[in-house]
Amino acid sequence: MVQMTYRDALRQALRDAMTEDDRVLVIGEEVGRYGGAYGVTKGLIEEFGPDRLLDTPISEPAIVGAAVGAAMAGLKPVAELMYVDFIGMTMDQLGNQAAKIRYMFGGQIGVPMVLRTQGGTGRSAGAQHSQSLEAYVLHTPGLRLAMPATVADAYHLLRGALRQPDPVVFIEHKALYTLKEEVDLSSPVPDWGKAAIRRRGDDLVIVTYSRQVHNALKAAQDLSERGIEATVIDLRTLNPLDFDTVRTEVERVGRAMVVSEGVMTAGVAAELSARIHEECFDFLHDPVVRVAGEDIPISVSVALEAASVPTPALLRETAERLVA
Amino acid sequence: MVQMTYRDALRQALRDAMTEDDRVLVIGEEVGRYGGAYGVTKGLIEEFGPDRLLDTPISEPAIVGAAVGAAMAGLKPVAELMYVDFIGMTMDQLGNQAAKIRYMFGGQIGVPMVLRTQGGTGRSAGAQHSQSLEAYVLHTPGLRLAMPATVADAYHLLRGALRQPDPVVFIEHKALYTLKEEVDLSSPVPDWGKAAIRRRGDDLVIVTYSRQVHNALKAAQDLSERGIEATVIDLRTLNPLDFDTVRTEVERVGRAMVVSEGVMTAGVAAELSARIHEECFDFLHDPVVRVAGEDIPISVSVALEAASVPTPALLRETAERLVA
Amino acid sequence: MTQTALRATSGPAPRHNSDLRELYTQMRRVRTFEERVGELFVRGQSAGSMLHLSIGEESAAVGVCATMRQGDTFTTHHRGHGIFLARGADPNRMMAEIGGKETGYCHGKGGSMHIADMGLGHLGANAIVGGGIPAVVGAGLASKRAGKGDVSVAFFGDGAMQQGILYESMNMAALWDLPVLFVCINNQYGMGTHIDQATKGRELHLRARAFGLQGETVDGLDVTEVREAAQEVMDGARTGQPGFLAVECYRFFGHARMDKSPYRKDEDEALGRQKDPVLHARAALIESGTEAGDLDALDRGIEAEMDQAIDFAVASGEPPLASMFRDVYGPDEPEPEPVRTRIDRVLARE
Amino acid sequence: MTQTALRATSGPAPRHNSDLRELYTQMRRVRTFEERVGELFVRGQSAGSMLHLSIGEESAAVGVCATMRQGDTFTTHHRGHGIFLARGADPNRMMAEIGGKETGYCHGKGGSMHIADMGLGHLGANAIVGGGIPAVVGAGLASKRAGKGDVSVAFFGDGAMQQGILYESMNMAALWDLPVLFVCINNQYGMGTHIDQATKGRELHLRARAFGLQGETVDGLDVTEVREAAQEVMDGARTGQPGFLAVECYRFFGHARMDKSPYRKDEDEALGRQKDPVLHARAALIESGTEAGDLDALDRGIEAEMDQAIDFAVASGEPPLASMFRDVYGPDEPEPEPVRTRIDRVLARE
Ligand SMILES: Cc1ncc(C[n+]2csc(CCOP(=O)(O)OP(=O)(O)O)c2C)c(N)n1
Ligand SMILES: Cc1ncc(C[n+]2csc(CCOP(=O)(O)OP(=O)(O)O)c2C)c(N)n1
Ligand SMILES: [Mg+2]
Ligand SMILES: [Mg+2]
Repeated sequence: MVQMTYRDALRQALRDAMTEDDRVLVIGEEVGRYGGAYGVTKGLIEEFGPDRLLDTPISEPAIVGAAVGAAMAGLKPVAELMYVDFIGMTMDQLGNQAAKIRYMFGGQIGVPMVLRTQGGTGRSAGAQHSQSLEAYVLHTPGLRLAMPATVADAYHLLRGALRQPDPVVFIEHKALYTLKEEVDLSSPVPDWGKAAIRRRGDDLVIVTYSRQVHNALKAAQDLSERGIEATVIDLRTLNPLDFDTVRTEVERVGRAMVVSEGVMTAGVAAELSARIHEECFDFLHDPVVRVAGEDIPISVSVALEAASVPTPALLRETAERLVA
Repeated sequence: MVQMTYRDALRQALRDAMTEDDRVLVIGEEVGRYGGAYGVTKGLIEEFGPDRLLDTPISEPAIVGAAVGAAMAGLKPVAELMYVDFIGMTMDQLGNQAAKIRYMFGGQIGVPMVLRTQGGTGRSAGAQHSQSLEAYVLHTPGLRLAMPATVADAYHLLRGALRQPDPVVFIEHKALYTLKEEVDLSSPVPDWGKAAIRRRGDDLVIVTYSRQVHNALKAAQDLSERGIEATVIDLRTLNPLDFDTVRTEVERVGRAMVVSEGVMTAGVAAELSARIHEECFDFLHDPVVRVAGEDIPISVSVALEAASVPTPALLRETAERLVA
Repeated sequence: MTQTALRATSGPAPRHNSDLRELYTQMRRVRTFEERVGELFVRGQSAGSMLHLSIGEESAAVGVCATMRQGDTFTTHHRGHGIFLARGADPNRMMAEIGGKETGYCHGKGGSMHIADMGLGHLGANAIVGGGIPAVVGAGLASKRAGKGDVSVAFFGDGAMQQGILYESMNMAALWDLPVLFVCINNQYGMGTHIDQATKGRELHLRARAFGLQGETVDGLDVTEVREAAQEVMDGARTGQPGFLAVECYRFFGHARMDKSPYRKDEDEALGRQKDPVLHARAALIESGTEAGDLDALDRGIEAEMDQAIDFAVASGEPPLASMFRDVYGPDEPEPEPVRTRIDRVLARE
Repeated sequence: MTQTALRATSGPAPRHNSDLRELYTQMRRVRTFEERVGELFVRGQSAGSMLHLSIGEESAAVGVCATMRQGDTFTTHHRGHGIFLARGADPNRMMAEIGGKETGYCHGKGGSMHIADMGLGHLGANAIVGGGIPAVVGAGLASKRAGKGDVSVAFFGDGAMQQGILYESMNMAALWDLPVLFVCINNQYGMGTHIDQATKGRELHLRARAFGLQGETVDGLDVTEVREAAQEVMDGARTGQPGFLAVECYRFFGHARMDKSPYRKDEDEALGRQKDPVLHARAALIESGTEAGDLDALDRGIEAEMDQAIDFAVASGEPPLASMFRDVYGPDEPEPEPVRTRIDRVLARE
């Protein structure tokens, strides 16, 4: 068991993957000498050299496109997009190329690349540096999507992503980099594609992922003090989506709340809500409640930013009312 | 009353808007001399000249970006994206610029532009020319979204889009251009932002938009012959979304099916399904069924393409089973 | 015959007759393939409303591919039949793919605009203008690491000179000294737009040079000249000096099948078509002693080859419906659940 | 004082002393503003972890803005305080915006990276590298139509030279003969990456020329030289010949507040900081007869102005929570429904 931060676990995953397989290379803006805008790749260039950590020009579309070509040519690129907010520049290379190449070409070849990026609020970085855009990815067949909430998952999901035959968008949360937890990196965590039940209770199920797992756990703690026991499911990967775990828990408990930091309309929470209603309808005492980001851009103002996404308090209140 | 095609109605809307307001200009690939890849702007360059119909280089990001700047500078640009499949190249200019400028700048200025494009299957144009990507737009606060199904709406929604203070993504359907209907372009249609009830029945509500309205109406016809009467709601605009009409009908009838040509996961159908379940839960006899595009890319093969999206037959069968 | 391109090495281009004959043969194969492909439509066998013929551009495909060798990789734009053929593709499987048939290169999923063959280093045609360009940067990275001197070539049209991703890619290739070649087949048009209506700086190679690449432009009339110019930039690329080559030619027909090019004058079109690399090579062969009858026989052989390809495509079946869910993800991954299955689960309540 | 830039006309730049003094004043205002802005952090009043100082680049902002006139529009990159100030911005409202306060230019929603003022033609700063560039093409279209000779200027860093959208935009501007100017403030770095590690073709203006623009590079040490070079391309732009100007300078401090530039050597940094346009102008003023004490007084006046701006920002309040839903859409449109309202509706069952 070691104490480790989310950031360090990500770095360790890269380090271990690069050590085991010399086809793995990291490519992105400031990933080398600078060590990554959030410090994830710090020191790796000293260990692995500039041929394995490629500092790129500021050319997001071509970074993703180059990773696609590198993957097709037999390398295992980990491309980095400094902020998920920049994904809009790359959606053609991601959605029309990376996601469709295996299919369009009749299964001849895949694109085993990882696109590491980070999103979310928490640093009052403004409208173009604080978004949660995972829904674009989830809506694009062919792209896998992983969003770690814990330190162990930062490590294991990134290792898992690097074992996939298909492109994985791997979205970290900027507010989690300094999260420190006791972990045993060699000990088993749920497999790639399996959700984790972070807490079990009989009154309602909270389904979420990434930073909102922590908000949900905080809310669950408060709820518990008020006599309400929540199950908290951390989806870990959104594609593949482990709906079996969700179904089992919701059918057992009969009430669910889905939580996402992304804007509510047509977001991940909508998919989860639709799916739970569809498949667990007869078990539901109440409609599934969505708690998600407001349908607005994020402000730079600290106060407005904080109010734009679900807070533990909002989760607690909502859960309380739902169960009442 | 005139017989008119969807294509001609769109052209008429542009013509009328350009005649009324000389700030309106059309900007895009092949919109001038060529008359548009699908012929929508044919002849307009002769009427309005090359300063009002700007043939651009093949530079989608800059086309959208230029439209943003033109709108801020007081023009009313109608930018054209030849296929909605190319929206991935422009999502930064659309989502980070057009959608957020009013907000980020504290309401100083808006971006009254229209991005006309077309999507959907029907011409075996392959994986990169057949998509329905409206969910990306719907998930982006600040962007309005209109998707006409009828000839009258092709006209009126485009006129309406040009009256908006905010950026509107206007998605036509490639399989509808030759649709011919009797219309009176001067007669009132539902206002911008209001859904239309295209058919009324007491057994279930089908909520849809764009080409699937026609599939739904075909299915409803067949259902009627089997004694099942469906209400068909054509949303017309997805943002704003007229949920009041949906709610009223679903609460009246108690059963709903939502239909979208876009891929199912995290798509428009998910949003509609979540919302109906949430807000009409106590009125529902059964869960809302989503019928949507398969979670796969579109093949060029005629047979596979057709099977990748909802057909009238699938709608009918599903409705029958739902009501049974 | 299709192996010639693969065997071509990077030595200087000999200008003797048998060499030109081979280039002519390859160009004629492309020309005939393209002339025949329309028949798929006539016979109601073509999937895809979008079919882009490279007639008039054969020297670009054949001249550049003649400098490529096994191990090299490439991507093409939507008008890529000729390039793929010149690189050694099987016309049968190409024709079948264009017809959306199971026996095609991509089992009927890709079609004309999304054809690929990893065996021949074809990393894929693309229906996104400029979409295939950055992949050669990644493939070039892989080649550079492997150190075998393999080059990755991006083929694209003049239209892609207007896409920003080209410049990002050229910048990366130059920065990293990658074995990469950018080939712009400048057929003067992007759909109905003449290049003069789309770009002001007409010396396209100067753009590449400004990014630090070796940049050249060559007239596409004479295939041997194209090959020579290609050889020069290819030699540079093999040694880590990325290059750019613009081949000036003319798009003989409309943009796609339905386009009758009303936007250009008949006279201009006639003039443009005078720049015919196939006829030019033929004339040169005859001038240097080849019998016309000999070439006629060669041409007829090629016609037979392409007719057979049509027959092959027509005789092939549609892909099975179940294949629809295949190859979205890797072979050991579960297939996406069909919508019907999901509906079944929703409706299967008791 | 802030009106000077607006009054500047497009005549030749007189090199006499009072003129230089004005340029110095503007540069000093920028310098002092940037030196002061950090205090907002110290006082816990700055919203935004991202604050990019333009110290060392004052000649670019002031030299170019001196050639702009009322009616001109512009966009900037994330390092745009200096440009906006040089164009006439009110330091109070700027400082308040950087602090995320209600009294700021954007009511605290935008912050340092998203500041704008339509009154001064500022179409917006941008946190997306290259994101604000194409807007000047559209604004240029509008200007060209209006026919008043107004120019739209895109300011950006050397990093944006790596973004494809710049080349798309330059191509359009050239093609359409737009009154547009592209100004690259080359401070040698994009975050921790030196330009030599990001680009091979270092003569950036050659790229612009290859697209058909008038392209120049000028050293940023001497603000009058910058202004002269800017005047030349600006004159071209006013008459429909789009231009490009690279201003060579040095980023004195880290990329953003927390960056201590460990990726560059202290010696190099010291060397780079010798290229100080403010000190250079000051020395020139003194050399040509201005008393140092006179300039000291001027500087102190500016310090007072900026201190007051800090006080203004600190004294200003946060935007009210309800403003969160404002201005997502036009003023007559309904505001987006808060998540809480939606939850209320879901839970309000009986
Ligand atoms: C990103 C994108 N924009 C637009 C199109 C529509 N389109 C298809 S081909 C074409 C013209 C391309 O011209 P060029 O690159 O010169 O190739 P050519 O057709 O002349 O071979 C256009 C605009 C597209 N497929 N992709
Ligand atoms: C599209 C995009 N990519 C990356 C970033 C992260 N980023 C912010 S500033 C910057 C460096 C920009 O360098 P330059 O354009 O030279 O401007 P400077 O900071 O030197 O003024 C980077 C990479 C961003 N904001 N936007
Ligand atoms: Mg062309
Ligand atoms: Mg810089």
